[in-house]
Amino acid sequence: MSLPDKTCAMAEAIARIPDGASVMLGGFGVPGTPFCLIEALVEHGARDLTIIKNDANEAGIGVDWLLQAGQVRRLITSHIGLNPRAVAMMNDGSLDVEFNAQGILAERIRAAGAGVMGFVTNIGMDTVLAEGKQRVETATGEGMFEPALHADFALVHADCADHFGNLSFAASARNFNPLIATAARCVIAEAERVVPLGGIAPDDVHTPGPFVDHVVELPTLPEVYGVVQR
Amino acid sequence: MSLPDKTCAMAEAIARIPDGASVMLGGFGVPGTPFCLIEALVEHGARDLTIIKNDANEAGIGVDWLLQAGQVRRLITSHIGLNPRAVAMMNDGSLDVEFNAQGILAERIRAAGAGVMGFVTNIGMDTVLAEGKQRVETATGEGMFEPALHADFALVHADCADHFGNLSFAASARNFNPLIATAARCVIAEAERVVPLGGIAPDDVHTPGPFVDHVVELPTLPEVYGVVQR
Amino acid sequence: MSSNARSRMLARAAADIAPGMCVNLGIGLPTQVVAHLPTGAQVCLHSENGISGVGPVRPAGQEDRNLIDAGGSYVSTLPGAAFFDSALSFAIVRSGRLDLTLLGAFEVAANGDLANWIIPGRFSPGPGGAIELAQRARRVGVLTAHVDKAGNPKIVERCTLPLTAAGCVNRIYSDMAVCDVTPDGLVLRELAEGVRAEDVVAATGARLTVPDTELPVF
Amino acid sequence: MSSNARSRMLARAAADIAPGMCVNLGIGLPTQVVAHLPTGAQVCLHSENGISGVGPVRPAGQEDRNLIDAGGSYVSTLPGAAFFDSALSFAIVRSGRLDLTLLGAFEVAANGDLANWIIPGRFSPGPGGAIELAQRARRVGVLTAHVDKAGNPKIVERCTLPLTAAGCVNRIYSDMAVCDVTPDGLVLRELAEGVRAEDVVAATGARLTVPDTELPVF
Repeated sequence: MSLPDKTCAMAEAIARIPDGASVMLGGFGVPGTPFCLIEALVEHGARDLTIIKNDANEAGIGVDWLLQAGQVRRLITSHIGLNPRAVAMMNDGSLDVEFNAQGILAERIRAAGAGVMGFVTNIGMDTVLAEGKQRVETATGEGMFEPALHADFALVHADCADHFGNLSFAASARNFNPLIATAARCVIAEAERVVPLGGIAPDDVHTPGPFVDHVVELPTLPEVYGVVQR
Repeated sequence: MSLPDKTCAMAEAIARIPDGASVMLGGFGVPGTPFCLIEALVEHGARDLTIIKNDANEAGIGVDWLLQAGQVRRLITSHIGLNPRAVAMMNDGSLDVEFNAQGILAERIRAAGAGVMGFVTNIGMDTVLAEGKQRVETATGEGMFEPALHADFALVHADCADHFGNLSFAASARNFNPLIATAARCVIAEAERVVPLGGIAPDDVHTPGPFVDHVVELPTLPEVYGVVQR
Repeated sequence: MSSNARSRMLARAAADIAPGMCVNLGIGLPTQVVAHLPTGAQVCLHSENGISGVGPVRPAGQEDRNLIDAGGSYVSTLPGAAFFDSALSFAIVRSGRLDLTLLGAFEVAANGDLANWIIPGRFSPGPGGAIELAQRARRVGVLTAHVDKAGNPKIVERCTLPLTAAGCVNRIYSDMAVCDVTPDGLVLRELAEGVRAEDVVAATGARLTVPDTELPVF
Repeated sequence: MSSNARSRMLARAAADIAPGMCVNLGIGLPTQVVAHLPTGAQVCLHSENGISGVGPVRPAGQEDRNLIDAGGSYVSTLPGAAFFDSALSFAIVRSGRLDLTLLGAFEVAANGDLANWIIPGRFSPGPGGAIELAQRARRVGVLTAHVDKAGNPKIVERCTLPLTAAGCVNRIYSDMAVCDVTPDGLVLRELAEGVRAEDVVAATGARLTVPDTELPVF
């Protein structure tokens, strides 16, 4: 027995994404954002996308490329304060933005990956985000049903991947990446390093290979992955 | 700044467990079962306990010590087939056993650790386990509400711990340990090795220190932790 | 079941494990399918106690005390294996990342219902991972003797025992035959060597469609 | 707010961080509390993007491109730090493992209501982690200028802006005073140097109880 090889060319993997698809993106700010996969998605040109990501990056990078190219119809997120274009598009109605409390966004994505329908919580019950949510009465009080958040595709940035799709992440670049890697029908991971099978110790794997469909090795890392100069 | 030291003597940590407490135990079979903490709990003698553990171990080890000592009133579990005493006590009514599908048990414990009230799933909807469970109608179909499963204490077996309570687990000894470590009011971890702060690389921590209250270093490992000879 | 018949049944089930699959093999007969996979088979075995990339059982003396599969066997791991907690392990199961599971059965019904975890009053060790495997693997195969030790059919019109999951079974591998659960009921697909279609029909407690064509033999 | 008043407010908030605590410092003023902790303080700083054991911000040129806190600062980590995903990070928050969070405010009310994430029509960047921090940390402190730039009270009887969480605030640290939210309403606890109780009462948009005793000065 041996484990299957899932390495793949980037353009080939991204070409699977059709118009109208929902696409989850890893990253919290710069760390963990799959910039090269996003760039490939801009080149590929799929439109009418629903993007699911913690934030909208900053002006001129990442999600902003997709917004600028007019490929995004809807953004499910927790914070877009650092991207003026996203805020402006939300305000002028050209972008449909759904806000979630950050941990609720994480938990809804994880719920999809865990194969449950959703969860019940009272987080945000006192806020405008509670409007329209289904109430559930439980033995420990009233909560709101938060439905699992699935996607058609997840674009993941990993520090290291092996050929089977086991992934590990570096420092705070982990963030939403292991969660989205469980929650999409098709999971595409870009990795700064691709190592042979066994190159990641089994105890140190952050995302197990069974969740991952395609592994793409990154070329020399473009500058956008570097330290942000403010 | 530096991180607090949580190392503690075993008897002192276990002495906190009162009669009537609910106690989660790690382990799937032998690997990951906190045998020394369980032994200390037998010596301590707290009674009328609710034990939450994937399985009841085998005759003569682990959970069986607590059953034999008459300390357990209720067992919340997924499989007890390898412990004839547990089966006999269930059948004669001296032990109240609640069965959960294994992944639902894991998920209910995790839900407690995640600070949500519970989750909705259709797992087991066709089975006798569905009886009496609250139904929830969702946009993706009907499910059952599975309430978060909390405990007063969690007894965890780790391969390695640092003084702050960061934990790592070995191979399949991980199983329920990282989950129960999030779900109890007081988390006591025994570790085969206790290392100084920084002894576990931040990327390789399986259970972050903020979840853990007490760290206990194990003496030379008793034979019960070894390979089971059948 | 003769050891020869068992061996052919196991080999037949192994033949349905396609390259690239992620598979969970239930305790008992299903675990033995491993031995019948071709050398170098590209397959990822999952064990619900938290392993992907399970390898063969280790010989005595070479066990790792921390490394068992869900059946308690001291297994090895393949290069590229991963360990994870029980919540993530069942995330793999419930979110549909298992291409196939092979399970044992007390009873399996013509509508795909499976009963394999409780015999009321006699055997109730708890469900373990069976319910989620049966309900959520993309494909569920059952390995079972065609009749029980008393000669009674294990493949029935309706299960009498409490279910593990309803309508979950796709294919049944027995010592006599391969049968598929279809919208039109059970269909005989293949015959074990030396077994005739009418033998299978007689040993089956449910209506079994026998196609008009010649059936492959395994 | 003078830089001196800000500095004393930050130091006062820092003094409430007890040894052994696990603390989340919100973006803005709260993050600056770190500089006022005593050397060797035994405290675990949590950042909601997946870090426990956050250390001081790194100097330019020594940043790790993969290591920022939730506010985007390139931070260091203490020995014993851990990295984890966003779900586990908020598990720490929601399950009550944070002893304290310090947050900023647009408005904070006498009943402990906090508004700090949206000004309808003017500012709506999204809630980020604020709702869960405010709702679930065991203790919530607010750091805020006592009045806004136009001189209007930020501490009010009832919030006019949409809430982050209701009844969540325990203590308010301002450039003028420390006030506690109690079942009997707001109570003045301490005064900033050179500030009189009547100044605080006048600058507060809610009923403020002034104890009969001499108040500590910070």
